[in-house]
Amino acid sequence: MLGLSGLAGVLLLVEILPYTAVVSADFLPPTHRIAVALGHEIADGGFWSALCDTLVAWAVGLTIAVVAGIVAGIVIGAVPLLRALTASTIEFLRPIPSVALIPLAVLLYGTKIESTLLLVVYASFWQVLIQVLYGVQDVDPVADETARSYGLGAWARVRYVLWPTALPYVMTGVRLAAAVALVLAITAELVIGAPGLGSRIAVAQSSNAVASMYALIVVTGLLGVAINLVARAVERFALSWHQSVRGEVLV
Amino acid sequence: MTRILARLGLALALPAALFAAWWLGTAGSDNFYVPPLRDILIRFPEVWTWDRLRADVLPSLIRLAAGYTVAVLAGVLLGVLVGSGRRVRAVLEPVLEFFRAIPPPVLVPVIMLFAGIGDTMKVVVIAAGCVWPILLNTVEGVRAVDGVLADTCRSYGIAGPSRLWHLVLRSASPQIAAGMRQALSIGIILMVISEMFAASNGLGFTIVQFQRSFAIPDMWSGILLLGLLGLALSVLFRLVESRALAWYHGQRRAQRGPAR
Amino acid sequence: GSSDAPSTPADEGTPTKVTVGVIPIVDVAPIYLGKEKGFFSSRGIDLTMESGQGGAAIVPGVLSGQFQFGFSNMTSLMVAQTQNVPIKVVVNGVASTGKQGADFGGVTVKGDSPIQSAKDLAGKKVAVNTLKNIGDTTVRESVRKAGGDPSTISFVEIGFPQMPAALAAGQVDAAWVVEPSLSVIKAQGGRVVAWNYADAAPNLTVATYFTSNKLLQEDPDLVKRFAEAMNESLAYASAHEDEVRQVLGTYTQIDQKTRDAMTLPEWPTEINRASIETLATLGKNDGVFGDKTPDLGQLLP
Amino acid sequence: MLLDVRGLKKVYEGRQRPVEAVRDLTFGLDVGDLVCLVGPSGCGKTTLLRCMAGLLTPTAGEVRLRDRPVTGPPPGMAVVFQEYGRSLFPWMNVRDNVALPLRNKGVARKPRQDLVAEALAAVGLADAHHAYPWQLSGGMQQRVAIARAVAYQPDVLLMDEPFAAVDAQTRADLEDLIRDLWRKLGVTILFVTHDIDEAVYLGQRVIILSSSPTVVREVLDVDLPDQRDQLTTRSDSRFTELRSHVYAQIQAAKRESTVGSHDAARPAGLAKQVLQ
Amino acid sequence: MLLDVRGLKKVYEGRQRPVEAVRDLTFGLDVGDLVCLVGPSGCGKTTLLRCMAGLLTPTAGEVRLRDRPVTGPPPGMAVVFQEYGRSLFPWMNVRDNVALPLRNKGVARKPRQDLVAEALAAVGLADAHHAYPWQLSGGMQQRVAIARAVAYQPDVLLMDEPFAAVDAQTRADLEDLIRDLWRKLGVTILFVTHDIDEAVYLGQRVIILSSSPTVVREVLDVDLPDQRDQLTTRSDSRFTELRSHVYAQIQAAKRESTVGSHDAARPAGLAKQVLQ
Ligand SMILES: Nc1ncnc2c1ncn2[C@@H]1O[C@H](COP(=O)(O)OP(=O)(O)OP(=O)(O)O)[C@@H](O)[C@H]1O
Ligand SMILES: Nc1ncnc2c1ncn2[C@@H]1O[C@H](COP(=O)(O)OP(=O)(O)OP(=O)(O)O)[C@@H](O)[C@H]1O
Ligand SMILES: O=[N+]([O-])[O-]
Ligand SMILES: [Mg+2]
Ligand SMILES: [Mg+2]
Repeated sequence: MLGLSGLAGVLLLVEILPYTAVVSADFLPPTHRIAVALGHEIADGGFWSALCDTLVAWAVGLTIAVVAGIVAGIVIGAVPLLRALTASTIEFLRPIPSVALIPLAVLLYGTKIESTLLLVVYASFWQVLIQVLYGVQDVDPVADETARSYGLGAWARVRYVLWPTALPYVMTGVRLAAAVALVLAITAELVIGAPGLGSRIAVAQSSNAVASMYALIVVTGLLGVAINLVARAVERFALSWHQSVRGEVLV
Repeated sequence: MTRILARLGLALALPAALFAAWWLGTAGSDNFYVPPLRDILIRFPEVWTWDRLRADVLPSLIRLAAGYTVAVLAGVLLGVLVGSGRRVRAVLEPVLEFFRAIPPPVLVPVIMLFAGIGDTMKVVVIAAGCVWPILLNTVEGVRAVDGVLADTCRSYGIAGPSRLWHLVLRSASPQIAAGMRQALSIGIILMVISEMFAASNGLGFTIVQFQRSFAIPDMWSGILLLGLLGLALSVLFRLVESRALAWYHGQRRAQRGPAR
Repeated sequence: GSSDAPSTPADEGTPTKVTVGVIPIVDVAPIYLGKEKGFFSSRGIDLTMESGQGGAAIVPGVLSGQFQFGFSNMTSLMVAQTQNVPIKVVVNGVASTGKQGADFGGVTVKGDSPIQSAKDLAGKKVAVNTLKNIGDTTVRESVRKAGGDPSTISFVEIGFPQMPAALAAGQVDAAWVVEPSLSVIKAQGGRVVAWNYADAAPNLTVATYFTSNKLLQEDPDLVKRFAEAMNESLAYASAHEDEVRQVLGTYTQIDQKTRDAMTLPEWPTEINRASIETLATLGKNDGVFGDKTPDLGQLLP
Repeated sequence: MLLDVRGLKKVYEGRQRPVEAVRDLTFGLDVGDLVCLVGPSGCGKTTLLRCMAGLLTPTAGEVRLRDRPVTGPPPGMAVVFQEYGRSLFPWMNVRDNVALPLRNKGVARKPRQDLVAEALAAVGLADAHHAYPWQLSGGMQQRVAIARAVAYQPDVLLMDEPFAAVDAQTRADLEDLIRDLWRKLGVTILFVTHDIDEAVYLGQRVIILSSSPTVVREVLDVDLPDQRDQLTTRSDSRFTELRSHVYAQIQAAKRESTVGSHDAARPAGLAKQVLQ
Repeated sequence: MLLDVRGLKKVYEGRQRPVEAVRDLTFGLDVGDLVCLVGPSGCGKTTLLRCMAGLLTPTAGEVRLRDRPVTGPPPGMAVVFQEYGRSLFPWMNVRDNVALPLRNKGVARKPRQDLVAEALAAVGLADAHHAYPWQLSGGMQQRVAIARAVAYQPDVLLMDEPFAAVDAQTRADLEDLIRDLWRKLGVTILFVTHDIDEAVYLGQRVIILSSSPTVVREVLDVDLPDQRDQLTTRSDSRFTELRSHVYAQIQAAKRESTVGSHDAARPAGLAKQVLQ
């Protein structure tokens, strides 16, 4: 409920801004006009299929990235040799923007969903990987030693010590990756023209349909809010033992 | 001495192997967009001359530094705010999540409305993208402050800025560092993206120009440079981090058993 | 060739699937209209349009065979040619009306701007959608012809959709725009101070459809059928302005009012070779092709 | 009455069933009191201390300090936590850990340095100034936490099993340090311990708590002379009497609560199982 | 000889000067030994234990188990850590914490459940199965760690001040539990404690360490009958003799190392400072 008040504040601001000298209503329409445009979008079947396309690309890409990122992160993080071996490569590949890979993606897959997926996976994989690497490093030595002294093998230590410790980091990584995946899904559609919300935004932009464009931006933002709600709910369940969640009850 | 050499060897082994694979894999390539690595490496020194570096890479780096700094300050500040109270988080989080989900290419035109088309816009774009991992990690780090330590501070009347500095920030610092590390690479990415709009110089601008003018080996040499830049910045970052978080790494190392 | 008698589909019954990479703007209205009218299906072509944002997405798509054909402006195609990209122009795309005062693109300023003519653009900040491309070379030509010094202009890159806002906010002194942004600026009280396409050459061929050399060799018949269908579409579009304004509503979100008010480009079936040569010279002088010269014999059909 | 605990009740609301840690506690501390608190493990001593320190809100009842209800940590009160390891800042060396509360209190540089040095010397850590907490043994960490509380010069000092991790000799030294401090400075001290000898040796009074759900089982006045000494006091026959009394009380407290729970099942059962 | 410590030396290499925690330790444990280890706080007991558990590599010397050098944690050995709070997994409830090593060892479901239940009952936590470690008092946490070690049925059991946080009565019960286990199962036990009475009551032998730099000061045979009992054994005059001897040794050990360091400066100095 409180959360809505924050968003309501933004809506109010956008409603008022166009009436001030800061920005013209031609370029940032007031909230009510965006709402009308949003209404038109919602009534349009094309919008829903675009939304579907985007969500499919997002979900598939995110799943691949998260699974790959967690597995790679734990393997690399738990084996010091691997860590030393891959560190420089990771740092080299990480800052290469997905957008620079667009010609490559189009070359391989054209405007098919695979193009979008390539970009989505590439960008969000690193978010998860880096977080997992930091999480693995955060294992409490006393806890780890306890496990080792009780003869827990590598796999059991990953399962019972490393994974729970890294979980808060992983959750942050997934939340970062979820947003980046959405960003890249839409960007890819926007630039490559694969069907989805992104290409719809592109059309609205090049048609100077300003209110529609903002309506679509609002949809993207709301998707982000929804994704975060889900992530928080998962976290409350999975991390109920963690200081960050249990601390909440006391404060 | 031998230890340093061994570490260097380890650091270089995989890149060397990958470059070898790239070299062999593309040696006979006639694909226009995937030129032989040989061609790319030949172009590299021709493209990235000192003049080019000064005219295009330096301005990019300055914008990156500015945007990153803003992001760190804003991310930590907001993160502490959002992380320290359930109420504040409830109000601010949806708003932040809303803006986080908007792709930079869509956001840039909106930012241009307010920040113009100059360097300010690019710095804002970089900051607006980098801030998220810092923010999220700070929030989580702040939430995870040890309860006993927090009680210790309370009972000794350590509050306000003193508590913020001595307890909250220090205890969250390993996680903040994780966020800053993430943000560094994202910053480079956004440096490129921001220069796709209303730019007339910069590394990203140059790479996009190469792409548009079908100078594909040149474009690849630019991507290579981006990677090298990321590598250099991360080495720098690690140096700083290992000093700032000496206590943390010391603690971990001190209690670790024999190398596994 | 373009005005031969219609040839029959190679295979009766099984239409060839053809994907064309286009930019969803006014310029490509004929292909949408032609598809609607069945000009492609009657030649055994099952046509799909994919919309990308400019050359970064379309050229690699055509080269890799993901798209059979693509739509691009001539300067970009000439740049590609100088870099030995294996592509070839197939059929005309869109052309300037060549009319001062009634073209689909021009250099605009704010209503109260001191800039009155192309000559005044010298020393000013002018927005174009892409640097080192058709926009800045033709704007320079306008200024040159009006007696100004084009070398003093500083061009900045801003997307067409953002230009009205940038101009209104004074972020740039002038903006070269095409429809529908042109109509938006006019509606806000902006003025056009130069008609750069018309200034550059009479009836300038702005953009064309192209294909890869590979496809041209492997399936020349398909290329021929596509060109024929395209030409029929171009001709139909030129003759049916109302239907063009109508079809715009199907693949863009340009509102009805703007659609009715805006100036449409020309869609001749002939490629104006002379105008392209002019464009090549302009580009060469402005260093768009580096130290190379486009070989139009290689590029044009 | 300096500190007044009235009808204190604390129930932890968990995900599962709520846990009633403390049922009903009423007692008071006068200015300059040195009271020891003993009770079975898990009976709520730490809970009580946290309520008194204003770190935990009681479910019912209240804590009053100088006749004002305690709602947050009051100034001039220092706490030594049972979890000493977690109460030191791992990012500060020993000296800074001890100095931080003083700096925060506004003590000037020079006296602060002296206080820190004195306090560390008093707990036998004169040469550990520059070590980080994680470079210290458990007992050393605990002594750093004690030094921090001592250097803070509090009016009220709450200590939760502060000597649990130190050896017998150090423990004796620290006990004497606490009594010295108390006698010379008139600090009011509440001291939780499991060591019955320690409780009797240190305290003016010993409060014995029952098993959970916790109430005050007995408040015992320690009628030993104020001038105490490890050798003579501990061999005093009154001392032995008192400690036997406390021991019996705790045993009784435990027995009451665990009718047939573990004591019956314990060794034989486990050994049987383990032998299979 | 089951466990053999030979010329063990451990130097912690810090950023600052290196710390020589243990200088030269040599002693052995036979199968079925119950040895107690006492020594001043910070003398290196925990360090020694970690080396014996294969968790720390010695700087010099070696630890051998059944004549094979220990390089990593050997199977069949259980350790109760001094930092009990951090050695429990906060993401598992009490039952799972105790069950995990058993599950890992491949103990089937039913006997595992029984073992866990028995062990928890034995330490008096029969009704805390579903609580998380952070919902328990310090003493309860420590008992969970003990239950985990006991349920594991190890051949060798290393315990680092395992009863530091529990009350006197529980402590006595746990002491008897350990002796029971030892006598019935023949587990080899090394037990670190600060409580001298406890060391004498529990051990067959007591190893007394010197202050840092640490060497073995004395190995004392406890010639009390094997059948011990809290009441009779502790009132035995031989018991009193032995404990006095150990106490004197530790005092001497401490005195030697701290010539003029803190003992001289201590109470008067601090009180003076504090009084200003
Ligand atoms: N955060 C919590 N959530 C739920 N129950 C708790 C919590 N903290 C303590 N308890 C319960 O409250 C009771 C009292 O705990 P407390 O720590 O006060 O005991 P204690 O007397 O200090 O014991 P010890 O001597 O072992 O330290 C215990 O049964 C414990 O399980
Ligand atoms: N990680 C470390 N880095 C540097 N020095 C250390 C480290 N761990 C322990 N020490 C030092 O080694 C010495 C022995 O420590 P250890 O923990 O073994 O003592 P202990 O006998 O267990 O003491 P206690 O009875 O207080 O637990 C101490 O002086 C301590 O400061
Ligand atoms: O990789 N990205 O372009 O975010
Ligand atoms: Mg307690
Ligand atoms: Mg120890």
